[in-house]
Amino acid sequence: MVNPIYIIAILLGSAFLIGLFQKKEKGLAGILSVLALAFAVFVSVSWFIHFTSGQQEVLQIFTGGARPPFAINLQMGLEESLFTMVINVLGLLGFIYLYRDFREEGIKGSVIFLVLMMAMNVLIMTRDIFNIFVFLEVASIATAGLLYLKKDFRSSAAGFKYLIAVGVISSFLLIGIGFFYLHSGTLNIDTYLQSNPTAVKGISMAIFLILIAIILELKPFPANGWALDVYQAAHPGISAMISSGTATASIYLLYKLLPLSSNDWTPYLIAIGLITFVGSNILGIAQKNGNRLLGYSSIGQIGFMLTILGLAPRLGEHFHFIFLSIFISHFLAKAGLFWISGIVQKQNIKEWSVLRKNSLLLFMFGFFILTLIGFPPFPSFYGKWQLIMELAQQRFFILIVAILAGSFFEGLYLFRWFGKVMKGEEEKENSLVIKWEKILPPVLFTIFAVIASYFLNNASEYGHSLNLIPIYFIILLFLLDFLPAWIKNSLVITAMVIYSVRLYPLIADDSLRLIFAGIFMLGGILTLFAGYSIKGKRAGFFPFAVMMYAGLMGLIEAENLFQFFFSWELMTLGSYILILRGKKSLIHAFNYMLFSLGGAYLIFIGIALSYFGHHSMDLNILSSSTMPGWSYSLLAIGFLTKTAALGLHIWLPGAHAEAESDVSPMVSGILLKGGVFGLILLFLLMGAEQSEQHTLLYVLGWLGALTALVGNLLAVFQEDAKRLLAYSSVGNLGYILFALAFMTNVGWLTALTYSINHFLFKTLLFLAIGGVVMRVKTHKMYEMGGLIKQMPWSFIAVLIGIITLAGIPPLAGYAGKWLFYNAVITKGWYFQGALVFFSGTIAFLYCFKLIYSIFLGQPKDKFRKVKEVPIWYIIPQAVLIIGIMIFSARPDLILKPLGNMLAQSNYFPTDPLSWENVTASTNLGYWSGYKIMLVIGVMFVILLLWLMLMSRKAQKIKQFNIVYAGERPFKPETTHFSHNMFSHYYKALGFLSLPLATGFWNGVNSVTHQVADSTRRIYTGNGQTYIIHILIYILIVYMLMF
Amino acid sequence: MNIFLKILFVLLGLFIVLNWGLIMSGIIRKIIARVGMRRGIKVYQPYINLIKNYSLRSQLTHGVMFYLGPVFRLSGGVGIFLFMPLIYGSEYWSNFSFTGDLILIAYFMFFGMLGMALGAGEGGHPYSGIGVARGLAQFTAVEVPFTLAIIALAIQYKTLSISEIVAAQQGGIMHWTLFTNPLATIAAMLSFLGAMGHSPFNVVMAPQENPIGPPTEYHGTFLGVLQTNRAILHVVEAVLYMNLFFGGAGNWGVLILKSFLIYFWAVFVGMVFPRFRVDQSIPWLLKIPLVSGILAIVLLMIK
Amino acid sequence: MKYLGLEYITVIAGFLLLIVGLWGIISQKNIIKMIISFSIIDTSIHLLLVAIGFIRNRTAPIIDSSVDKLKAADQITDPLPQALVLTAIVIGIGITGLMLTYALKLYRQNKSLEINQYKSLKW
Amino acid sequence: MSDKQQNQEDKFLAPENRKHTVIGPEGEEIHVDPLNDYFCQDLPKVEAPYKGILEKFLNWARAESLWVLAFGTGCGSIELPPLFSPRFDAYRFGVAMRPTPRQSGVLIISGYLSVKTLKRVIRSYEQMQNPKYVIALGSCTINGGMYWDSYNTINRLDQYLPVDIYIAGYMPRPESILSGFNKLKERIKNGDAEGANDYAEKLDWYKANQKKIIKDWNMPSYNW
Amino acid sequence: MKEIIDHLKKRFPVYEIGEGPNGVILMSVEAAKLVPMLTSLKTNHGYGILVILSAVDWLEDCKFQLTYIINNPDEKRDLGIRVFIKREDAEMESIHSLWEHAATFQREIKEMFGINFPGSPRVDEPFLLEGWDNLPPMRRDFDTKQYSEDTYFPRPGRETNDPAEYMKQKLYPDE
Repeated sequence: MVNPIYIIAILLGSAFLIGLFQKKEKGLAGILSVLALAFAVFVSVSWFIHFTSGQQEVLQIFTGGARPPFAINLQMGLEESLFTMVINVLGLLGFIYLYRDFREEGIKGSVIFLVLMMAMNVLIMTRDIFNIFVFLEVASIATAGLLYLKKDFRSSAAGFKYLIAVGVISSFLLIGIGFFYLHSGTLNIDTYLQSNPTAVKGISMAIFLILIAIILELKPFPANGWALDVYQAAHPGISAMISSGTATASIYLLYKLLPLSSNDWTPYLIAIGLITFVGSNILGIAQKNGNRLLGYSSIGQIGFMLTILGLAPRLGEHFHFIFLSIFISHFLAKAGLFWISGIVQKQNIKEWSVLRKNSLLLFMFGFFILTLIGFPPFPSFYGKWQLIMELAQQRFFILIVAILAGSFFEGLYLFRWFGKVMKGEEEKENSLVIKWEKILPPVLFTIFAVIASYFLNNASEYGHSLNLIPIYFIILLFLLDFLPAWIKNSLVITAMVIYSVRLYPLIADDSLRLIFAGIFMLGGILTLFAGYSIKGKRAGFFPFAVMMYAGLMGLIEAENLFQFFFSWELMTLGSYILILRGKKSLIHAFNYMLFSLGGAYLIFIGIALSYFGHHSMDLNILSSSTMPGWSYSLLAIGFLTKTAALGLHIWLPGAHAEAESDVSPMVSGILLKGGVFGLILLFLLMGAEQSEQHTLLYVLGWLGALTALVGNLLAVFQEDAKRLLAYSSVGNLGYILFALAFMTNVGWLTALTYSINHFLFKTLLFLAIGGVVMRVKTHKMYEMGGLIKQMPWSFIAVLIGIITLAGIPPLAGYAGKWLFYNAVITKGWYFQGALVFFSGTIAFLYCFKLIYSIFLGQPKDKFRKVKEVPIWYIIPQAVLIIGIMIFSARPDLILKPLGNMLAQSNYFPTDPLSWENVTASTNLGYWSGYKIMLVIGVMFVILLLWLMLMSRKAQKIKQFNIVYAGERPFKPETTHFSHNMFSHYYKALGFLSLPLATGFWNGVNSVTHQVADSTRRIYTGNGQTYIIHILIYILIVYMLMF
Repeated sequence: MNIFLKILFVLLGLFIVLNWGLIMSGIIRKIIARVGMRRGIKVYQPYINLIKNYSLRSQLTHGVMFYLGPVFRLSGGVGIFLFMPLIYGSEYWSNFSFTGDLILIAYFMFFGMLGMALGAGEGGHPYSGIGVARGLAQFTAVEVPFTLAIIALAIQYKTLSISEIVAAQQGGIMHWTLFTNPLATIAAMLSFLGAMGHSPFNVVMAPQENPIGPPTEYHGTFLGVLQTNRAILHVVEAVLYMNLFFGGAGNWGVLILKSFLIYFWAVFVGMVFPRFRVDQSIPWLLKIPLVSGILAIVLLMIK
Repeated sequence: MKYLGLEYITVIAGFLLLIVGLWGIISQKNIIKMIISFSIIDTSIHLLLVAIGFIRNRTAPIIDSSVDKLKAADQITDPLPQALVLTAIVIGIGITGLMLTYALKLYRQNKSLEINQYKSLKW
Repeated sequence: MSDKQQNQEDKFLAPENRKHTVIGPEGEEIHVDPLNDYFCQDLPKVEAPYKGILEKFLNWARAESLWVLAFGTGCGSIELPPLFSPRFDAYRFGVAMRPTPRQSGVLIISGYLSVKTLKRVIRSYEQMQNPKYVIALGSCTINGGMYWDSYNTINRLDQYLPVDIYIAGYMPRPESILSGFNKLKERIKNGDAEGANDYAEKLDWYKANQKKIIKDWNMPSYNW
Repeated sequence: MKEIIDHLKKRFPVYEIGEGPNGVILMSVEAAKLVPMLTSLKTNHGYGILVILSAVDWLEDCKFQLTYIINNPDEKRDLGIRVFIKREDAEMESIHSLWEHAATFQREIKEMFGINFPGSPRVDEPFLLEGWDNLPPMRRDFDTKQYSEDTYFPRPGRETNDPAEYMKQKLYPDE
């Protein structure tokens, strides 16, 4: 093994050597630097391999030929090798990234860079306190020197502020070191620790100064204005070094120095970290500048790591895993993002949409953003999960809330950024100049992150239980993205069929899961069929579609809460990107993500609360939660964000309406059932009929009823066809929630019937309307009209869809209504029930508006030649119609086994529904779908034949041959009665549809932004203010501590 | 029972109901005329109108759905008839009520409405759309008190089967829902006003300002079908209310008398009150009828 | 304590200077004055460090003819703080130099030495 | 159609009825000829009556159920509402008002007809279904009445529509109108009131007369 | 009143000043000066209302007369201003910029007399007549009786009497 001292020697040596070079030898200088850095990487990697392959013995390096008290010693252990390795890899890649910029500057850059790298290596390895001071200063000088190279006066100002601030901080460090020496007589950490630290008096002040100085180097909120300016001003390549490199060194330094203190720093570290995490993430919300935003995020992440450091004693054996996963995510993602920022060279995040020009860069950008936020299967997800669960086990619920709040705010601004990159306004004139050395480092870091994910997944406590096949398939799809869409579509459909076949035996005897699996898989396959109509590559669609379906299937398959949450997040992520693909869906996808994120974190907390006191992650720990009220409520609210209950519904209409034609049915007909499945799972585990959560269920019941009312009422007043359907989904999900809250056999049967029906008709309607919208290229219903002649198939599909939706016999919707009445009366929730039935009748209004405005009335000139929707839309529609017909004629085929399942299992033992052939009956009433269908069918045919006989000679006339008081219609646009069709209804009941929820969330939004915007004004930009912040910070921590 | 015999009785019942519907509307028109000190139409005038409409020589059609609209409408009317038990205790006159209960009828009413709305919609006339929009809007409010009344009945009789509800009301006039549950009856009978579409709830048709509402474009045979349906539907709806609130009927005579009186209630109110706009009728229906429906349920819950 | 020892004077002076320096760095708007204040802080810390290593009645830790090499450990003051001071001075000079370079660059770019003028990066 | 006539039609063609091109959703050009695309171009056919007793029965039914289109063309329309008042009570004769021509069988021309009104009257008449009847009130419809020399009021209605019954008077009282209804019933029962078939048969003649004075017809020949 | 007339006399070439029924002051002015005069009357003298704009066909003089009656609501006084324009290709400056509703009057006059008002809104659209392609019917050289006879199929055998003569004969046959 090469002695690690050579890292320092080589780096420093080459720096000096290069210093001797002339300017024109800069090429040579570059090669020499790369070689030196590569050597450093080699040494640290070899040591890391050495230690990971079982070696435990720590290498002590003695310089100056003397033992520690008399000379400085370095140490190389597992931790040191790991950290030097990541820093050296970062250094090597960072240098390659900066290579061209350095060449322009001559040799200076390389020299300073090598010195910086050397300083960071020493900081990690050294065991001498004064050495720490020296090399911290060296690192600062090198950083300032690198800043100096940029010819921008803002960068110079930032550099000066940085120097002043770091100077003051290091002064305190030096004073601390001085007094440390005065009291302990040594400067060596190990020596001090081996002596009896507690016996030494007066030393606590010295250690306080040392530690607070190191903490200040880590830029705690709010004493961090100087650092933010640096992040913003510096060359992104250098910012990457500061954010990932220097911060890594500093945090390891803190880790190393913490044992010095006899005081318990943990609460202070936790507090400092959390304040930094939450505070700087809140301030990030108001940021528009990309680099500065990354700075805020960086600081937030470091704060998070500080918290974890503070929690180290409590986390025990899990500490290393948690810390590592968070650290590695931050390290890779932040460096990668800064590097991408350097390629983009845009300040305002709005202008980042230029990234879309390069799909690789776009992919990496998304990858890093998601890594930062901690979505599965990215590394930090595992760490966060572990951390929250450990905290829950130790009842640190406040901490959980704070951490998740911080993560939420971080997710907020990162997703907004992501959205703007994906869908923001196109930059015309700018094109991306991409050089190989700029793109190589982020690519490598992406690969590292994938590898890290793999290892962390294996290392995590529950990771091995995950089913990773879909993930591999997603990765495969990413690699195959260059293929034409139809090949990929076939591939995905085949895969889903195979997966369904594989899955079937596993859940065959669980009707509940079987039904939802059927909805997810069958629905998925059907909606994917529509995708055949799209030509070209459809880049980036299929991986995320599969991701969504994988998530949904994961929910079904989940055996423990970790799998469940993993799948939940996967589904959210996939669907978010699918929604984001729509043309105008930027803000809607963002809203969706915010609510989903918030909901997911509530679920997270709920799971954590339930986990308390248990030792396994089994699903059924929910049934024995120690604080059932809290955990069930949180879980329910979390699921309700996905099912868009009243108050949490505002994301849904836009998201569903603006998504692509074949994505709308996916997210509406299918995805929403994910939330329903969550609720069902929760309610099942809550303990069925013996449930003691009466209040919760009662509230949920009312919530469901009100959601149904408001959703349907709002749908009535829509002019946008897809938005109308989306609001209708809100209403229908309200029914389902209401029926679920009954917690009775019939209630659940109702809910399941509704789920099946909603899947059938809403997928059908969204496919049909989506096809129409695709053809006519507008969402506005009043712009369409009279399309029945051009699109008879779509008309039939919509007709069947709305008859089912409205619950008119003989189609399947009536099954739901009938069960509903029985359930309501059995349960005794009469008024809620009446409200729900009222909303059911309101559904007629929008059903009529939908079919009338689009297919009937006056055809418009523009659409005289539109064609019927593609066959690929009609096939799934036909299948769904057949499904509806079968379910209508023989509801017993599905409802009977379901009822039996609900009755025979322990869920709901009383089964009031009995079947006699095809007739269902309860104590209250009876109903025979088959016979009704027969009677109505026969009657209808007879009457039709009769009328046809009577008016067989009828003259066919055209659109303007209508009675018009002796006049003729002016033009189709003014003759089509559609816009604001229900204005009279608005006059009567419009007060129920006031946008209170939107107003509330807008208020929350503006308050948050106001807080963020006014708080960030503490960073006045004046260097002296920053110094004052630092001094006050020290003072406050001191006063709190002593 | 033999299915053919059943069908025979169903057709016979349909015939009786259709004729009674036509005659009833003639009688009602006659009464209205006499109240207005007029001689009024001939009692058999509805028959003449029907014959005339069926015998028009030319017909127009706007398209398939225009054609299907009246079929849907008539299917709706006949369907409700088919699912309705007519005479209490008679297996012959209970039609196909074994296929479904009260809820089936309540929801099957929409079948005809929807078909009519679509047929009128294909006519392409804006007034049709306006009429349908008004009609549907008003109907949502009509349904609320009716739903509450149904729930009240279901609580009271612990069944949703119409036959059983009728059975529970046998044994004297004081057993009628009218007296055992007056509040529910009030709610239902007030919503009946809205369902019948007489003044003050006739803005849907609005014969003066929107020529005749949804059926603006319908004529000849189509109109004949609609009139046939109307004759059947008025009787059948009255029979529904009769079964639910007025003790049902033990024979055809009682059925005819009761259905006439119930239908006359709507006509009577219509004679006295002027027309509501939709935005007035909805709040009205959501005041007294709604409150009495809620009170009916509350009282039952307290018991 | 009969009289104030040199080390105490040094320590007190050091702290006073530290406060003066911090005050200067906060209150002076001129960049050069801020750099001077920083130097004062630097100096104050050097003073403190030297004071820490001072042991009364001993000589400087320079091994020359005036010190018995064998008893050096008992005659000289603690050499380590002094070594630290030397290093710190070097680093301090480095930083001060860099600061002055920055000041020069800022002045060249913006013709101003007021720290208030450099607030374009904020919030 | 001669060139001159063609030119004249073009001159009075309403802007919204001119041929125009719109851009469809896929960017394709769609040529719209409103008269052809919005309106049915077919002409009415003569609908032969049934024979014998059936036709007699149907005619009786038609005669006993006269649905009048509520369309007042001139000052005579003020005489129509009293018809349905208790004093005259036209309902007892099976007469009723309908607001839509589709459902009405009788068109009452109640007074003078300016060219502008005539256009609407013809359109409404054509929208009624066979069989249909026209009753004309007052001297204005017979020979122009006091407007006999006006530049924009027609003189003889029967040149433009097949009139079944003229009721003289200026204006006729409700009693005379009732009597007119009875006369119409007689005509119908006798099978003489075949105005609709007459109109279909002699459509060219009627149309020529109509188009002579109504120059901006702006519709296909027959308004279904 | 006199002041206004004096004032107008000073500024505009008015002539034929006289008094009409109900105390309306009538005066004539050259067509070219009409609009400035109306503007002045409207802005300076409070004649804010255009009561009517009508035309007379002086066939014999080959002239059209346009009469603008304007009203001063404060003084409750009307002022009538006559303008004579030549009959061939008759054209007059539009005053719709002073009074928006003048456009309607002008549209009517355009249709009935054929006097053009360039720039007046919708002046070419039919006002009362649809599809009229003959002489403007209110021109005196348009023979309405002849037109009616040519166009509207007069019923043969119709007798036309002078109402005064006829009634006299019928009621007082002796005299």
